[in-house]
Amino acid sequence: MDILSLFVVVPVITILALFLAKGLKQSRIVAMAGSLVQLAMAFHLVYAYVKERAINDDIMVFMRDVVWYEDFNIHYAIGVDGISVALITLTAIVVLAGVFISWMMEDLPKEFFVSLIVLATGVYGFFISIDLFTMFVFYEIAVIPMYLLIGIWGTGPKEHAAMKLTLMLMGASAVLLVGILGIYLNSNADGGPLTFNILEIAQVNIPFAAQQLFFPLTFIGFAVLGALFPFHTWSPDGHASAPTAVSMLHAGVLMKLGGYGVFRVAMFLLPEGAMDWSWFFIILSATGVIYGALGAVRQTDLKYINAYSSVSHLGMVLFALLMLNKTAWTGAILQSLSHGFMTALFFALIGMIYGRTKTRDIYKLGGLLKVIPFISVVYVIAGMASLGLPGFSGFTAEMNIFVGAFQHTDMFHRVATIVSISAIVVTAVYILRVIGLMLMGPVKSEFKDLPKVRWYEVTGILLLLIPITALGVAPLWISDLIMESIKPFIQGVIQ
Amino acid sequence: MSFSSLLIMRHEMLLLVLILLLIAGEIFIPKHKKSSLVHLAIFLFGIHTAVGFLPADTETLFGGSFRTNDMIHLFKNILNVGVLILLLQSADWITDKLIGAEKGTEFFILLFSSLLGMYFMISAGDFLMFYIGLELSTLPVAALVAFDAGKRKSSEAGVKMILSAALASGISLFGISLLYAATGSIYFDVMAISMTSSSLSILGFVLFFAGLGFKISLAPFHFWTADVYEGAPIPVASFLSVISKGAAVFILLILMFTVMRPLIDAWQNMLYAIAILTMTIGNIFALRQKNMKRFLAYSSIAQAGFILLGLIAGTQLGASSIIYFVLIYIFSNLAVFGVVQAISNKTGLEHMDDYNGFYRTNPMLSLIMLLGLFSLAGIPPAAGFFGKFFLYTAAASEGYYLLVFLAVVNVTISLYYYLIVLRAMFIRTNDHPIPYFKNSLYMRLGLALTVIGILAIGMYSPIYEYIHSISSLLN
Amino acid sequence: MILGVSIYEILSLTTILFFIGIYGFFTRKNLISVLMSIELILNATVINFVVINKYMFPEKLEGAIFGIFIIAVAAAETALAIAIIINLYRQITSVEVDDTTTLKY
Amino acid sequence: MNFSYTILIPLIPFVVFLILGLNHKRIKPAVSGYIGVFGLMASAFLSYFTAYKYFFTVPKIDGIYQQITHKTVWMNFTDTLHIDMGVLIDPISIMMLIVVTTISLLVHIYSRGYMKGDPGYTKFFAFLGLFTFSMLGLVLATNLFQIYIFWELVGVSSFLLIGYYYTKPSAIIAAKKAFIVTRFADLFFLIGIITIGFYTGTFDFETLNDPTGEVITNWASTSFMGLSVLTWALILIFIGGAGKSAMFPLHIWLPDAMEGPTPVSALIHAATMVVAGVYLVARLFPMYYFIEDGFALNIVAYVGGFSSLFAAIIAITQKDIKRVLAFSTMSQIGYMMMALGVSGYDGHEGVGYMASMFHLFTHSMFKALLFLGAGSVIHAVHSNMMGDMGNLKKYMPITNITFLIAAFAIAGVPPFAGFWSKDEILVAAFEYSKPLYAVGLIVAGLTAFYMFRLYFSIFHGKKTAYKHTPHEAPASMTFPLLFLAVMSVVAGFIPFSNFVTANKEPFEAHLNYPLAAIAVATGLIGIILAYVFYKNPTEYPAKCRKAFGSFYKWAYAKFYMDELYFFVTRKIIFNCVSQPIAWFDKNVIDAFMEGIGSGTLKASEKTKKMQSGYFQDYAMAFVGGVVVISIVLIYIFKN
Repeated sequence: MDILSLFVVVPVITILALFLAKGLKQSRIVAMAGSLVQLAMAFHLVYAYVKERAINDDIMVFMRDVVWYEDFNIHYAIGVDGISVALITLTAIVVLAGVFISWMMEDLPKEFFVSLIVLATGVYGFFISIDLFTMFVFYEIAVIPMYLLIGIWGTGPKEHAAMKLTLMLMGASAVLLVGILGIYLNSNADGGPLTFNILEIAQVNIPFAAQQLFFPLTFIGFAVLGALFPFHTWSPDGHASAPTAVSMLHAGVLMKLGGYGVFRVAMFLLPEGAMDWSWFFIILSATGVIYGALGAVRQTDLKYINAYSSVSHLGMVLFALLMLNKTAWTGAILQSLSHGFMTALFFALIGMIYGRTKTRDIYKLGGLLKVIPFISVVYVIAGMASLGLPGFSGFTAEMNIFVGAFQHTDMFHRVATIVSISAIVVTAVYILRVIGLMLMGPVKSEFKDLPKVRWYEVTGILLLLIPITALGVAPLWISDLIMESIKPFIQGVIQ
Repeated sequence: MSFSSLLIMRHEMLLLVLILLLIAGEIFIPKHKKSSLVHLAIFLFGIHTAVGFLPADTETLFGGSFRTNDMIHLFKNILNVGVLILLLQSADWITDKLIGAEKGTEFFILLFSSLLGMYFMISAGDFLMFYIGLELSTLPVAALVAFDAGKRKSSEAGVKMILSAALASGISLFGISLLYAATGSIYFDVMAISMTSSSLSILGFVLFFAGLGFKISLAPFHFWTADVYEGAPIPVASFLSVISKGAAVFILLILMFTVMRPLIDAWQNMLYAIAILTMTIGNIFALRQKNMKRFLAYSSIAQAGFILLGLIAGTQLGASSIIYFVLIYIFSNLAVFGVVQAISNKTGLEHMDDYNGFYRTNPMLSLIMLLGLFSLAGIPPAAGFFGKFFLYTAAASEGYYLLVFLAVVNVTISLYYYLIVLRAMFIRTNDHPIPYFKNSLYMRLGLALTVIGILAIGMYSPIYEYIHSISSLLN
Repeated sequence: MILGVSIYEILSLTTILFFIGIYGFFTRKNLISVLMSIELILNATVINFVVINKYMFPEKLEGAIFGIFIIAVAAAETALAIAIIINLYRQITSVEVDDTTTLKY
Repeated sequence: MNFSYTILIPLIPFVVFLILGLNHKRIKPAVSGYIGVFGLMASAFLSYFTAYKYFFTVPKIDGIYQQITHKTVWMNFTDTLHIDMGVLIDPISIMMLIVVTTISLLVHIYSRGYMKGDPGYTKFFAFLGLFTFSMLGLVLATNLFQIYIFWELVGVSSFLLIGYYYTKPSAIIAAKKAFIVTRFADLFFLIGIITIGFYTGTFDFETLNDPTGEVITNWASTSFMGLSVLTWALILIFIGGAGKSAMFPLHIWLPDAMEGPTPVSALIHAATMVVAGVYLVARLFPMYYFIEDGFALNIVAYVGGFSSLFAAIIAITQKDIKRVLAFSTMSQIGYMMMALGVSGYDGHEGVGYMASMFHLFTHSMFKALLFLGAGSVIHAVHSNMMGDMGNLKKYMPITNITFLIAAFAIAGVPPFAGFWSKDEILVAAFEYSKPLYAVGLIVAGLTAFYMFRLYFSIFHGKKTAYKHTPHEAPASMTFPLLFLAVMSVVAGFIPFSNFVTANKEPFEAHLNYPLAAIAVATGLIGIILAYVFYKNPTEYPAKCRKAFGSFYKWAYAKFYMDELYFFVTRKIIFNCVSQPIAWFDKNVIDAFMEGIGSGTLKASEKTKKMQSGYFQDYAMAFVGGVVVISIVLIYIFKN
């Protein structure tokens, strides 16, 4: 068994083991063990990847190719580069943190963890796939558990939110499907066989007309998951209703599939289409960046604030991807990672606050710094990371994006870039608004005695906080790792 | 007629023997032991199914009226497996409801006769055989629909079914007569050669197609479906939606790809419209259904629309993906019908709201339902995803991107109502949920087979590859 | 082959017959009458087959045989339909179309 | 010469921050105070050592001080563009090191007394450590991006310290305001940095500032709207600096920032952080000076001059002692900016630059002293308002004396430190432009007046009855006062032009006696007026107030700048942009998406009637379908 397939096999084993487990105690132990193994594997993968990269010059390493459906030339083809390795590690960390945060999941614990790990399986599979079909399969596997996760364990108008989220995402994947089919059916443009293999398609010169037609489909299909304006409305409602760990996983990991897919499929395979359409999507994504930030300013529900903030931050990812250069792309991937950790941390904290105070309305909360100092301090740190404070991951990502975006000298790109950059001020406004209203201020009488933070919560928080800081303090290693992997892709675009 | 020609008609002969044995059983088995008849029937049919998988030759009989090859053989096997699962799932219902009313054997005989009709229909080499097979497959089902003799709904459904079916077959026959006029023959082989794209043959074709469209329940020939499903006993509705529809799709596939091939320009345009109409109407109507049977009726209408995607392509890829899809559809739909039936048998409840909180009392059944619905909705890793994907590929490879797009939009709509069922089972809670119940061995076996089918058909690619290789026999 | 009568006239007749059947199917309020309309349709078809066979392709008897089979099957069909209608009648003591509309929407 | 150990200067406070921050519940207050103080002592010692080593042991090349850098790549943007982390040793960075470590050390010592008994004692020291670290990192930065990084960190530590009393609503608002306003300015700074990076291919100060280098000789290569892009970039960077240094119109956060504990105000909002903008311009001085013949530098000069006048006028009217000091700070920084703006480059022409740095140095000493003195007073009186004070000289002799020394220093009375530096600034301004000189002179007079107004109202004036009898502060607080008082006297005698000059080449500065006499006279007039007005309670202030009427009211209301900002942010951005967006999102975009769903459901209900239950209707659909399809196929498609 190759190391990559293990990322699918281990979760599946965990799921099977979970079916045997009884009650909360066993389920969470099993889930934790499974996720720990995943995390260990992720770290090992990083190590192995770096070692392999030193001697291997291919675009992807650890490749494995098993024919699945011969008639369609569908393969179970896997392989990773620096980007997928980084995102896999992100996933492993967030999943483990999610398990810890859900340590006290009383209602149907087994099912909860099963759904959570099904989701994780899909995400892992998506990141390791280099076959479009396999990728799409994993994509759907990752998306669909959200329905049950939000529906069963959510709060508020959960049924509606779950339905809306699922339908919008599946609607997007419908669009995506057409795009993928279009790519597939044009993959013989140079006379070769039809293929789903990304690396092989990248060698093919897909006719311009086809690129023009299928790029927007593929882009939108993926980008809806990345909360592209104006298709982002599932995200606030969905996140507001979702249970903590689900919000974490969804915003932290699942939404990354969007950017990753755009990068790996839409941009890589349809570079001419990307260039042809980039102006349009730049408008959308730049709007999303500033719109999400401004939208967050007037929200009162913590989760809504964070959801709109995600719209803004992920808009930045798409924006960066559309800049079609190495620096911006590195920034996009870094932003994906950074946002993944950050927003997961946010949702974890929001979950803890909500669990203690039973409200997420920032006007009802106040003075939490005094009562639950640990959570509040981490919230401040997360907030600072979110507004791009140096020393945290957000900064390195955003700087790459801005510097990259600035490489375009024409007026249109300049304006879009400056609009996006200006979001960092708005971000500061809404982050500080939350901090000021919720954490600072006099302690409210109803929140005098809130339970202290527990060990599993601390573990979950630290799991997320450490990478945020590490990425922010010492970005060189990871950014070079990513940049190295981007090179073959950017060459495709330049050609 | 030599012995070897009997072997060629192996399926038909065995099934006939089976029917006769059951008649004998009806006569000789004493009244208080009649329930053993169920075991006997299922056992015998199991053997029949197993024997069906033995390899067969490519032959024709009766001067070309009857023909068989590996593909037709496969069709029959697929139908057999479906019927077997259906029988396993309905065993309880038959034992409880029918044996007591001394109607058990009749049920089997009617069911098997209908299946026999389908065999002939699929194997038909001319329109006469086709027509006889069609009628033989339809009429017993009409009787079965009205089988709940004490229930008004059942009788009403029966009336609607038989009258609509009669009209459909009448129109279809009129069409066949026109085709006969246009080509001078009723033999498929001859017609395929002499068929031209004249107005007469197009008119004949459309009239004829309506008859099969009725069986597959394509819009606008679908209206009977929901009423009949609702009124019919669940096993019969299940049979209608799965086996009957499957058989009709198979023969339609054969006819379209061989006899009607010269009219391809005409029917591609027609199917384009019908596919969209069928999917959309099925979905739109399904959205508001609360009765499970009625809900599944519309769902099955929508599913039929997808089948047309492969048909439109008109390629081998299209053919193989249709066969594959029907196979998956049979398993998926049987899984869903099986659960509905299990619940209905124990509690008599068929309303969606009664399912609220079902997961918390009966997790296994709910999970099977989930799997079945996901397969119908086309969510991986359930097989339905693969079936649909290949259909899309088939259509898209002929350039029907817009159609594929509309189809996937429809899938999203369909996902909504499938999720509604899951919402009831998993998300909603109920003060008085359906209590936990244990299913009989037959039921469990029937459901287990569907689960295995749903999971294996998609993930295990040799099944598709076999179908693909065999579908070349069409041309 | 009937002297002085061309195939067009007969086909016109059968077509009219066919549509009378259709019309009857649409408009009759009694289930039995509806059944009778179907018979008209089938009869039109049978005549079609026979006439086409006789006028156009007289060398083989395919159409005529088809016609015979249709007659036979139609009988079976009618019998079954009557049986089901009677079954319904036993429950609601009516054979009116208006009484068969409880299943809808 | 190896100066890489200087990295320890910022790192020691950072370690202190980590130790105290991570263990703030476990470490006892007494211990944490010592950890902070000793950490800073080590840093300060290293700074002094570095200064000695640099100025006296490193040989000059052609009479020019060398620039020494040690750096390592922190992050790559492109093959050529990258962020480095490292230390840059040159005269101004050394001067700043001394300022920052000295003041920070004194504030640490002072805080041990001032913050005694505060529940967040350890946390406070942790924050101080964080701030010192960031400020030192900023000072030592080798490139624009590094400076930006620490710039932001400084901002956030300022935010944390202003919001130190986080249960107090006014402190929260002040902290938020400080952060957001400076961040708004930083936005321009960032764009400026990126512009420079893009057009010059480097962020590195060494390359950028080389007067013979590619960047400066080739500035005209790309232009945008009539100006060189580099000029634009420099203007943008100056906006960033103006934000941090509270230049008009980005000054509004500074007075509110006084909500923080007084030692913080002394350290951050008087002596170190607020001069970062000045430091930034000084750091890029060759660029400012050479590119487009100093176009951007002119802007610096005029903004500086205007701000200093503007702030001085407001300072006269304020009643809160810390606000008076805050506006005074703003005014003095404006002075420094103006000095930079009017400076030349070579030799004696660069006197403005030298004066600016000199003033930065002396100002940090006496302004810190003023703040710490004010802190001591506030500590004793438990109020910030002048009205609650009076005649404190009786109770607080040391504070009184030191405060007086500082007041003399800032008023420019010889031989106190302020005199020397201010004089040089006026000389530079005089040579550059007479109106600016006039502004400088007026400000000098106003400064003397408001400072002594402050002094007299606090330490003299009416005999106030105090609830608790005020008493002199403990030794930990008076020691820094005394130390700074000494510095305020002697700092002026440092031959600054031997160390810090625009082109790093020492020159001899001479006192310009006529100008000095005029300046001193102006200062003395201010002092005398203040004496007359405020030594004892008199009618004059009220009369003056009446005489100036609405102008006084405007000045007292800080010219309604806060209200203007408030209007723009709350009324326009919140209500006219953000609120509509929230509405738009909910009622247009989301409603559209929801509408697709509910529309489909509605369609489902509407079409219900199609399934009427009459099988004859079904048959009609059936036959109708057949007919339509036939017609369409035969007549439309069959061709």
